[in-house]
Amino acid sequence: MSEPDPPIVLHALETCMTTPILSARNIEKSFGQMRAMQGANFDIHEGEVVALIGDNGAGKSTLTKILSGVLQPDSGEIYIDNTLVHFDSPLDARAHGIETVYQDLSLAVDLNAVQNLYLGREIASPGLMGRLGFLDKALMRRKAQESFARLGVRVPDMRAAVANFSGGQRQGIAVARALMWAKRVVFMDEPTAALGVAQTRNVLDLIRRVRDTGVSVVLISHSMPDVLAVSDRVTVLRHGRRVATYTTSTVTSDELVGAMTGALEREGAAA
Amino acid sequence: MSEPDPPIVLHALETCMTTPILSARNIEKSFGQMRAMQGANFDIHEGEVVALIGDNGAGKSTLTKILSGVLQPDSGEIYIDNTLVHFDSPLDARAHGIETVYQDLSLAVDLNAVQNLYLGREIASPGLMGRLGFLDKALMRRKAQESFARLGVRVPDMRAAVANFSGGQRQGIAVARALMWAKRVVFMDEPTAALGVAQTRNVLDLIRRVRDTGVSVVLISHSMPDVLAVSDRVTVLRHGRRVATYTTSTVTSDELVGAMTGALEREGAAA
Amino acid sequence: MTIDTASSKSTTKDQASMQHEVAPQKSVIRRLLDGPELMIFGSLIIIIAIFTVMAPTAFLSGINLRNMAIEASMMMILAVGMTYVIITSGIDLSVGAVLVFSSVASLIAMRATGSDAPWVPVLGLAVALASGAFWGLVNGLLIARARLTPLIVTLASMGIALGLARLMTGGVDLTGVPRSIVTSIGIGRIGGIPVIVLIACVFASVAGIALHMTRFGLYTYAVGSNEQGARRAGIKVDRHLISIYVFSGVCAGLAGYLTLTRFSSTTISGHAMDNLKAITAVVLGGASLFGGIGSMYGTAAGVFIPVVLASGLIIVGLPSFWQEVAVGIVLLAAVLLDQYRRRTRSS
Amino acid sequence: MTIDTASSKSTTKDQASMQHEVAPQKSVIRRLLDGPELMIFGSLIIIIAIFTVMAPTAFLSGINLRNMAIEASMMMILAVGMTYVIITSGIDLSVGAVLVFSSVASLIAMRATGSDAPWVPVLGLAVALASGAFWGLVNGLLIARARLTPLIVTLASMGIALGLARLMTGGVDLTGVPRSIVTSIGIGRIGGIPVIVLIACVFASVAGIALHMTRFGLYTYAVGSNEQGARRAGIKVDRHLISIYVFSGVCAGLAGYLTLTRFSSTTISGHAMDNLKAITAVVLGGASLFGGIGSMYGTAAGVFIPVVLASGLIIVGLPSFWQEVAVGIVLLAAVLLDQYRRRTRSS
Amino acid sequence: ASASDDISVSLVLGQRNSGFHEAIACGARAAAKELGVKVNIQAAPTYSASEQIPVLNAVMATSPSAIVLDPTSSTALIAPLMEAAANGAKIVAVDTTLDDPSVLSAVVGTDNESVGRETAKALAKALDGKSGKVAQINSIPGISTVDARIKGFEEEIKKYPNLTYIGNQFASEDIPKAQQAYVSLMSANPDLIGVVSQSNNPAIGVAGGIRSTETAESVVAIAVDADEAEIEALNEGLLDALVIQQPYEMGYVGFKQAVAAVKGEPVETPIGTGTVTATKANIADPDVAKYLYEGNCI
Ligand SMILES: Nc1ncnc2c1ncn2[C@@H]1O[C@H](COP(=O)(O)OP(=O)(O)OP(=O)(O)O)[C@@H](O)[C@H]1O
Ligand SMILES: Nc1ncnc2c1ncn2[C@@H]1O[C@H](COP(=O)(O)OP(=O)(O)OP(=O)(O)O)[C@@H](O)[C@H]1O
Ligand SMILES: [Mg+2]
Ligand SMILES: [Mg+2]
Repeated sequence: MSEPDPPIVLHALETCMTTPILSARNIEKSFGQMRAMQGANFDIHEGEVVALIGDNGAGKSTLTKILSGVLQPDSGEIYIDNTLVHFDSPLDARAHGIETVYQDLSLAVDLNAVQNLYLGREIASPGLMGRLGFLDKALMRRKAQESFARLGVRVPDMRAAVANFSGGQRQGIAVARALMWAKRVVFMDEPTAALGVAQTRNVLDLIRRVRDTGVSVVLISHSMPDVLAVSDRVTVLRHGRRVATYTTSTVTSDELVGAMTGALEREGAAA
Repeated sequence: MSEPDPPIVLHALETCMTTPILSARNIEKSFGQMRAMQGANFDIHEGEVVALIGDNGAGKSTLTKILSGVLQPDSGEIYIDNTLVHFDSPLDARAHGIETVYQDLSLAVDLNAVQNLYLGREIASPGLMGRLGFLDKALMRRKAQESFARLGVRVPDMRAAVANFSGGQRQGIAVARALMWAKRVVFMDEPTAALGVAQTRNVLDLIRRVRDTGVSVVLISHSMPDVLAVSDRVTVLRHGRRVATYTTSTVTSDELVGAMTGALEREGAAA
Repeated sequence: MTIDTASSKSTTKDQASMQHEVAPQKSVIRRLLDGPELMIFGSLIIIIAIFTVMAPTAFLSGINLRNMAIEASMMMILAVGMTYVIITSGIDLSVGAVLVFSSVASLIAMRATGSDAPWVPVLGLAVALASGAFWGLVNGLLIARARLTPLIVTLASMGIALGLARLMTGGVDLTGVPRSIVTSIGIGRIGGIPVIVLIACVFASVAGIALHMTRFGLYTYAVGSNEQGARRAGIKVDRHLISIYVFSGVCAGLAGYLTLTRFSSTTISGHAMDNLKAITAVVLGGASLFGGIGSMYGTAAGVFIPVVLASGLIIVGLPSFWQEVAVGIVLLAAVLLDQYRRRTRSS
Repeated sequence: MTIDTASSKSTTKDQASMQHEVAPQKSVIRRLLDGPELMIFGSLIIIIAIFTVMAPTAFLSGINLRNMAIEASMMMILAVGMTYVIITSGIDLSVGAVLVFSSVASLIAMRATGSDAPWVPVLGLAVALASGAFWGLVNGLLIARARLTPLIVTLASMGIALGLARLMTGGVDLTGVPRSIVTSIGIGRIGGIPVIVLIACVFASVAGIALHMTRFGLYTYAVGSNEQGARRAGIKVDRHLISIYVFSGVCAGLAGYLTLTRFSSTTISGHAMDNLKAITAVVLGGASLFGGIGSMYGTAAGVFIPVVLASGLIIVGLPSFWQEVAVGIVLLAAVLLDQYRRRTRSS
Repeated sequence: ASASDDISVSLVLGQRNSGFHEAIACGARAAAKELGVKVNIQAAPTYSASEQIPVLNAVMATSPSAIVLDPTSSTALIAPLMEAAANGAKIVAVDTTLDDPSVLSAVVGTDNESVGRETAKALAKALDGKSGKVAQINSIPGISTVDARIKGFEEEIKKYPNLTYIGNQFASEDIPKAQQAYVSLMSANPDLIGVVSQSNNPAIGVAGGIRSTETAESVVAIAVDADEAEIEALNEGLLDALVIQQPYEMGYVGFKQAVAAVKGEPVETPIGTGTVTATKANIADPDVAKYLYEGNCI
């Protein structure tokens, strides 16, 4: 099924003439009989923060995984800079500068915070040792400490496995990891769900700073205030389809909620 | 260390003369060298909603686990109706009518939604079969369906293992389970962190309805709007200690944030 | 209060959308076809078909069918307990040794009576089951209460039980099994069906029903799926684990008693591989060593495959050494097929 | 961009409180003492002390120390590979069979040359290692690419490898191992230390350093800790798993070659329990079968305990069957002690 | 020459749980008692060189005056035994010998190929000229003594043109597996008239198979050794003949030779102990009964 988006009230058209750096067209994905993606579209332009919102089970995480190379869609296309691409693995997405904070965090809980931060991108020791696969643990620890401090992530013990960290502490590490490495697009699947007030504020600040360096951010969140505070545009998913896209400056929380719950569909735009 | 709470500005004294149904005194708990609870106190009265807030790692989940019988404190006392009690296991706490939504949800992911809802409290078949341990699956499924509907929890497939459910779907099941069985106190450790807007609203509604039937609710949340919307009082934890308690009607979001982050301590009450 | 009694107003909208998302309920048959056990049954049927075509008279002869059924029955009894253990994410390496210990203890007890009264075999059975239960209790206590790794605990109890069995026999197999049980159970038949097979069928059916339809079975899955979660839900996890290891021990005790009746002597050195065989059957049947997943009918299929292969390969005349090679290849083919089916179905 | 280059203003407050919560950094010694391996070392030392007191001259005789070291070395070589495998949450039941296969293949190759030129032993070693690598590759491909359960895959390859080894030998042990390697390796010593022990030490040290200090080792823990997470972090999980099973196979191949030099013949009947012994050593050493946890020095201690026990119990003259009982009891005592220490430490 | 009470002799057996090895131990104990010599008996868990050598090594560390052992391999034990000899111990091999016997003070044993030939003869005798198929069911490949017996059987059976040998099935030490192998062979070859097992465990499995298929009348089964369970099967009519070695003699004589070697007295070697073929008819004869294996000596 690759019919176009349903004719829903669009409070804003696409931010116009610039080509999106990442866009998805007619993505379909089923798990057994569950049709999680039913022809979803998605676009993000350079240096913008797009909030991706929707009800539980709307398909936000599934779309994120597809655009991060974790899942392969049943059908549909993904374009980067208008070029058709195929992501067979997360490595492919990463090669295009895409980083992701997964909703399940995807940390290796038996490793410590530093090892998680650098997982897959360790700093080798200088010289021969490095070529033999030895790692510069001291350097990585120092840099990690800097990064955590900058992000306001509190790590109770740099050498302890993250298995016993609190929910927020783990999430902080996952967020730090994605932001540290992102080149073009960061997907953040509910990055602040377990974070405290100060930490959440930090992450929102950071999202803005990242955006200002030209990296695009896709923020998935159930917190309308956060969405309104930080995003440039909002895309709403429902039953695996994009049902609306808004420019943040012209939309209200109630309108967003209406679009998510389908009140719009049933009752018109008078939510 | 069982010194009394530090002399912090208390915007409200205890709700006064009624005795708390559950109270904790001078709770200490260390994990190795990490002192997660450093003499925490906590009180909740009948039919009130107390929000328990604090920064990441402040000890909210640890306190919850101690008051649910999951963890045993190193020292300190727990009173129910002014009687000293000891919780050696979650069963002990449950025998006192205490239910909990854990931050990690504590679902058996290989079981389905109905089985999780009734886990530990299955409905036996009538008659001899029941005494042999057979279960009335049909009845449980019917009742579960009713409960989920009432709570607005969407379960994509009642017979599927919850392993592949979305984050919010799982959380909905965990919340439904605790609310369904609570008799006196429900602890809810970030119950809406993964929930959508509508589901969150539902849970907040439900907390109020539960409160109205005389059950007390302890709500742990990082969302100040939610806390302010639903709670009667707010208790703030910091570094494993209670640092303040407020009556919700007289406090602002900024004051709460100040108390959590310690701005109060350093800068006085002028947050 | 329970929310069952709370009235609801504000959620009608969500109910509507809930209906929208509920997948069509599947039929029981559809679910069985979807189950991970199916393909193992499929492999079993393919294997049987091949041997039937290659050597119809010999393979399907009454003698051979009966014997395969007996062989599978003996292994099934061990695998029944192992299924429970593996679903809790445990493992029980001691089953073979406990089998030997139970049969030795049982035979010594029967011989000690010096009588062949009809109650002697009953005593023997009681001793065998009690011995099995004892070792299961030891395992269970060390695993559930002392929180030791099942692998090490059951490895240790395996060594201890086997050593003690050998001490009790003085190192050579004992004889003197009452004739009555050899004829009535060991080689007995009812309506042409070996008694041992009937016993195993009843035993496995009861254990299967308990696993899939009762609270006990449900808790077994819950413990294997999320032990901490089960504990928090008020399940007495320790007690449950202990009873499961006791049950596994009892299974081994029963198998030990039946072994006595089959061979009319103890068979001390013949069971070193029983643990691995039982584990293989359970895993072939779709269970995961990480717990939470598995089924009794899967195990039944898993038990038959090696037995049918062993017999069929001899019948078609494959030389001895090639048989081992063939068994390995067929095992791989069976799980590959199973894996292929699961992938095409779910993504 | 990376946040390393982003400037920071608004977070000084949090930095302050972060300092507050950082636990004092522990010294290397403290961490070693805290490690789960310690108590197993402690148990080992206690066992050694007891035997030393009971039979000082015999137990500490050069002959006995040397032989225990050789015995442990042979097992260590298998356990080195098994440590990697278990940390990835896998299991390798095929090591004993691959050992036999490799030694048979190696010996047949050496005999086929009909020469005793100095390159013949080198050829033999190459054949042994290549055979091991081949079986490891088979295991690894089926586990990583076809996503089959390690237990079933390695059980199947165990049967196939053993069957083929027996086919190649015709079922009887082959002799004709070049004298030169028997004297230089099998019974050779350098500075009083058996050559086999030196080889095992170097081998285990290199593998231990690789596990604990290199990227390869780190990825091994990551894969075992959260396979999906490792994949998402860009680790080539499949390739990594394959190389680990290949490595385990190479370990078995090396052990097979050394076995030839020790016994100057193949030993096709003798390695049925090697898989369980290696797994036991690794788990005794603190590894978890659920992956993500384990260490090479833990494994080393785990290897020595059964070897020291077996030798010590014979030396103090315990009758054979009591030895089995005693080994079981000591194993339990060792893990109980370890468990006790961990509990008192962490809660 | 030294006094008897300074002498300690260690017996290192190839396997636990076998009547054969128990009987060797009993013979050695009897000799030790007679001579007033200390004896230490140890056995490997299973019959293989890689299991026996660690046991031998540990025994060596106790510096016994002599070691009596049944070598599980004719090559693998040479090196450790040379080390033991260099350590001053006299070595006596029982049951079988080594490829290089120079390290041995004495050898007391059976020729295992001839044991195999005896099983073939016993089979032919019991079949009494009938023609049909015969097979072997044995434990595992790589056990040197059994391998020799299999070879002896296969050579001898060729002399009987009425018997068609259809090969050997290895069923491991697993008794049920041997039973299953028997039944499968039966099903595939209805004209199977004879089965031979060269050691005790497969023999017990075969007996179980004969019992459950009720083929005692139509099939002749021959086995080696005289464990209690085998004797019972013989009495039950499931097995038709047992080829019995003389392990008790091996242990007794071997031990005495070892003590003699230590004392510097003359040593007789090699000493062959023969075999006896027991049937249901003659098993009660004292001449045969005295060779039945006893246990509880390890
Ligand atoms: N691996 C899977 N197997 C089966 N069903 C799945 C799987 N992953 C997701 N689903 C289903 O697909 C639908 C969409 O899930 P998804 O996780 O994308 O939702 P979401 O929008 O992220 O929700 P939430 O806000 O709760 O995180 C859900 O109904 C979920 O149950
Ligand atoms: N089992 C454990 N072992 C070691 N440390 C632990 C354990 N559980 C909690 N901690 C530590 O105790 C402190 C308090 O943790 P807790 O989970 O109670 O925090 P929290 O207030 O719930 O935080 P969050 O908002 O992030 O959930 C944290 O620093 C955490 O790392
Ligand atoms: Mg999601
Ligand atoms: Mg928490």
